Amino acid sequence: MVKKNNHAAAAHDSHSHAHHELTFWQKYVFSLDHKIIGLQYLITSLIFLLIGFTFMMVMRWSLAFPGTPLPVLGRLFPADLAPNGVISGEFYNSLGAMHGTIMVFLGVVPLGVGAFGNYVLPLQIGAPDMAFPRMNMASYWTYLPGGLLMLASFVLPGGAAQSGWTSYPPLSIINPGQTVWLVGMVLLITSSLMGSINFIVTTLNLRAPGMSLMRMPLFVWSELVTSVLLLLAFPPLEAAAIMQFMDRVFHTSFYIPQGLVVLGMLHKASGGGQPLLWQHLFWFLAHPEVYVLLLPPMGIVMEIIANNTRKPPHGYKTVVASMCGIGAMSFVVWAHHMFVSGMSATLSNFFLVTTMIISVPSVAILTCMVFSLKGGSIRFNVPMLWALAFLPMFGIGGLTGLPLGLTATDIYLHDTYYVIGHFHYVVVTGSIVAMIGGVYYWFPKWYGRKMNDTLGYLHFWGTLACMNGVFFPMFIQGLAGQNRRYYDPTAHLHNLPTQPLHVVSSVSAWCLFLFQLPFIYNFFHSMFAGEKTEENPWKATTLEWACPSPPPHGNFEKTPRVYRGPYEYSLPGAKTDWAPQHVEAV
Amino acid sequence: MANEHPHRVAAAHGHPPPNVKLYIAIFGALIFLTILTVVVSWWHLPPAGAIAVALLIASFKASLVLAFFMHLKGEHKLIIAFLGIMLFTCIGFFLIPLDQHLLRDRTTHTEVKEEGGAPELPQAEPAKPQEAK
Amino acid sequence: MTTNIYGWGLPVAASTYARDIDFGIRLIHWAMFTIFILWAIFFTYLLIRYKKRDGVPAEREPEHHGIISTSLIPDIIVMVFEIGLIFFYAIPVWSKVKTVFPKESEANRIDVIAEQFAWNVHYPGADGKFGKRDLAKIHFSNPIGLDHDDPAAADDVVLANEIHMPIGKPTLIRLTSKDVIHSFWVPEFRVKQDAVPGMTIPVWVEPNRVGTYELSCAQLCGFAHSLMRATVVVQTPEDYEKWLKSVAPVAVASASTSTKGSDSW
Amino acid sequence: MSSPSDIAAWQEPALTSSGVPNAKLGIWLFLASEVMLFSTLFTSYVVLRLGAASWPRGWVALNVPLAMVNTIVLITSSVTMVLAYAKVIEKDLSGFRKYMMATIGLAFLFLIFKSFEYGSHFTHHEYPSTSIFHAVYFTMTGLHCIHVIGGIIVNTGLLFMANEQFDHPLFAGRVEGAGLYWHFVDIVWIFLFPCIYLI
Repeated sequence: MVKKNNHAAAAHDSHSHAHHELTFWQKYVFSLDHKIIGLQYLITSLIFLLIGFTFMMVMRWSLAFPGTPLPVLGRLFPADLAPNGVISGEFYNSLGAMHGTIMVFLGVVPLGVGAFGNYVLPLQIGAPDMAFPRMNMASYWTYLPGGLLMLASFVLPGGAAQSGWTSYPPLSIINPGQTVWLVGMVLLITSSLMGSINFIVTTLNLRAPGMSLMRMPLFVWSELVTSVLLLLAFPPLEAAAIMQFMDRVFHTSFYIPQGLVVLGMLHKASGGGQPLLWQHLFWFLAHPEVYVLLLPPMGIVMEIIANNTRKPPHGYKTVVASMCGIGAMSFVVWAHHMFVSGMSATLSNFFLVTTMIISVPSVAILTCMVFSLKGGSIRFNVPMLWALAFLPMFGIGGLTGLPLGLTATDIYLHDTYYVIGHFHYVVVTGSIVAMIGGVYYWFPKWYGRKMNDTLGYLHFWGTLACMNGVFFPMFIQGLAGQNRRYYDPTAHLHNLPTQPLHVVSSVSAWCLFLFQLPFIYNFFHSMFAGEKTEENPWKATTLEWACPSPPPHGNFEKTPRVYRGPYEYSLPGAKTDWAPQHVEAV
Repeated sequence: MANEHPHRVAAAHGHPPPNVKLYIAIFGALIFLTILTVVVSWWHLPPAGAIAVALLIASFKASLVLAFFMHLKGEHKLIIAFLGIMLFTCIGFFLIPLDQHLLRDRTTHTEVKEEGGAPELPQAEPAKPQEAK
Repeated sequence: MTTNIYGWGLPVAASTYARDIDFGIRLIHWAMFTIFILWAIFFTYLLIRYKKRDGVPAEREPEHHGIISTSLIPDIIVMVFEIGLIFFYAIPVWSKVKTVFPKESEANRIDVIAEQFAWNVHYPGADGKFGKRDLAKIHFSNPIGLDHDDPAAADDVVLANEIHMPIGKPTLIRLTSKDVIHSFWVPEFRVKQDAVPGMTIPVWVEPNRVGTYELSCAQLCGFAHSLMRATVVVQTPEDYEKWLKSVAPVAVASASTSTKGSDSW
Repeated sequence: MSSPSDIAAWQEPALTSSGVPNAKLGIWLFLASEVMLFSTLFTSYVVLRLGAASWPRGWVALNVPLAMVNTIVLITSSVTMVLAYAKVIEKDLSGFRKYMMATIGLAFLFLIFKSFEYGSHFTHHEYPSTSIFHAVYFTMTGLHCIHVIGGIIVNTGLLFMANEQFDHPLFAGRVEGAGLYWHFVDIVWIFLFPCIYLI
């Protein structure tokens, strides 16, 4: 172990010499440093979240006031997308497909894995960098073109994809614009695969001496499980995307059955394919993907709660086991997205049972989070508020999954606004809320400055209220039988009574945007002019606070040695109420 | 293949020790099995039998390559464990064909030239065995 | 009319199994509501009780080393509730709706052929036999390609966007699609089933309330997805017979005219 | 920034926390994802075959003798690859070169045979769009060919790298990793051959 320290120290020396030779491009653009790459991911994914959100704000106009011209912006769109400023069905479908794709693949996953994982994970295990820095850089530089290609599809011939983010064939094979989406997806999948290999190897191989697996912070565990999910779940989608690409470009018929008659014309493909095959392969990825969206935020919440209750969280091992259990189970539940798809009704019963089983570890994690509050000395600072908001909001999201996971009630609720409400409660008020908390929590680490608290409180309360205003009405609409993916809900009689709720949702969504402005200002202002903080402003125990903020290249001046578990707060006999992992005597 | 003697140093650095004689023997076995599987296919067995024999031989060949060329035999248990996790996730790959099999009565094979009329209602017979208690 | 059957809650229930599905939805929502309120009270109590106070340190729990901890207690409650739901509710109701079908001889039979962006409904007519459908014969005047040379097709009725069903008798529907995936969704019947091209999927429903309902497409099927709807008319058996006679093609009329006539009906 | 030498300190196998060198763990993880990729294609093959009205037996539609020769070519290249690795451990540069060149040459031979096969399909107007069988055949073998080309690039890179870095402590690990990948490509073919040609 002494040898190791020498190595790291030597490595660090060579760094400081190399430092001066780096150009701006090497340092900030094509950087190999996990911290810069993490920040690149952070800024890019936050921008993509904003873009995806903007698409939704446009769509919300069409939902609240169907058939009326979109004010101001409507005139800027080309006439074929929005004749007279009224959003057309094609344009609405494009916005919907791209909203889903951007939010999931370009926003939340890169934020949770690429940004937080890249920046925080190596620090928390005491590593000088990721295991494969070049691959790390390649991962970002495949992600960005993939994202830009997706955005560019709006102006490319054929327009953006308009078959939903799920891209069910045969619609996706008939519709224009899908090929660019597929190429973009292959780039994003490649990026994720490179990232996940890197995370797994880093976590398993680059831990500081003394950092056993059961001493790793829960955030690191969540990233490890997430990376395994990405690694094993993405290739099936890649294969499925290749087959869809073949169908579109080489006119094969993997997903096209015989005798398709499209708008009165016999489709030319030879036929013999299975449309349901895509759905199976897509959801084989996309269900583990849900946990990819969810696990890193859960890890972040555990970090923040442990830090701000000043006590070890309840049931560390339960949480670790539950995360692994979720990871394993998530591969055998996918077909609960397909109960009414024409899939075998007998097989549905199998997926019903596995779906109910996977709720067990999720409930266990949520319970551990709540029980962690018991006996604590709770500090209500800005990150803690976001972490606490995660609990009831994710609770609502999880509970409303129950009637969707049950085959019988899913017959009614499938593809209604109830589904939209459910997964937005999980992903937006759950994952995104927790990750914004993570931004406030680790901002001092990234920039050595704190974000403004007053703006933080304003951002928190405004966001929380507006998010509920957007998503809660969807449950009522779903129960009234309103379908998703309609650009004009008023075309159906049964949607009319709940139409006013669309106005509530839309107004809340636009207010939600306004409440993000203080955050954007706060983020960039604090980056340069925020209040300077000490090295460990939250008095936290994990290793990322054992190095300067922001950490220098190579992170630790001396490879830390780990003496205890990650959350030893209020340790009996210690002088302070936190006992850092790397300090031997406290 | 616990042949540790020739290259203990290599093993210590995490590299598996090579064993040339063994590689040649495996090579012979692989060639033999390749020829065998083609010879069996000349008998034109019915699909079920042909699939069973061909997959059995292919799996055996693949395990030879895995165990000896890829040195999975005696490999670090972390790698074995990870491959175990991967195999677990492959369960799903058996469920998708199972679904296709269960749906065989619902799949319509349309003749593009001349459609054979509305297909017979498929569920009349299978509905009963599928009945849940 | 609208005000009677649609509102902020579930729409009116108009099929025999609608009650079963409503029961599940209501039960789960009451359970969810109770769980959430109890949980929220506990959560709020913890936040107030354990707010940071000067001089009061956090209390560490006694160490425990296993995976099993007290946090699994809510899990056990959830598990019991879910097992009950699975075996006493979900599987029986699911089987009733999706796997056990009424006998063909006892049911009123129709074929529904979905296309972008319409629902074509094929009635077998008085002889109870469906005429052959031929892809090559598909034409804008013959959207399902009904083969008029087939004697069984002589009395067949093809309607667009209009389904009639008699009350008190199960209707057995064979669902298919000509182009992309659509979804057969009548909120009042609580039935939903995707129509997949290349597959013929059976759906059954026994209406038990006379009225005019709405069939919507519940699966994204293209730019006019939100305009894809049809009317479902549930009638008494007498009215239904009367209606069937009124749309039945006249025997002497040439087949193509009759189809056309019923189409634009 | 992180020059290879910094990270090299962490790639010494004895120094990684798990005891497995980074590169080796990484390549196995990569192979696991590749297994999932090809498993998906094999699953799709089974699904499509189950759902098809009819499916041609391989020997009717395809050239089995040529594919058998190709199988033997690929297996031989796997052996030469593992022998090249043995030469690295034995520190025999010329032996390494000999076997590595054989591996690359056999891979090219495989591609040449494959292109004859494709060519004869094209002259008979058989394309991926001809039938679902052809779609499966061209997609799966095509994707495999792309992997073969990837292997050729990696192995050629190692052949040139050997001029300067043959004695580098990480070189054996690199050859081992490339070997693992190459054997994986071989295994994929071992399954593709009977599945598409023989049953």
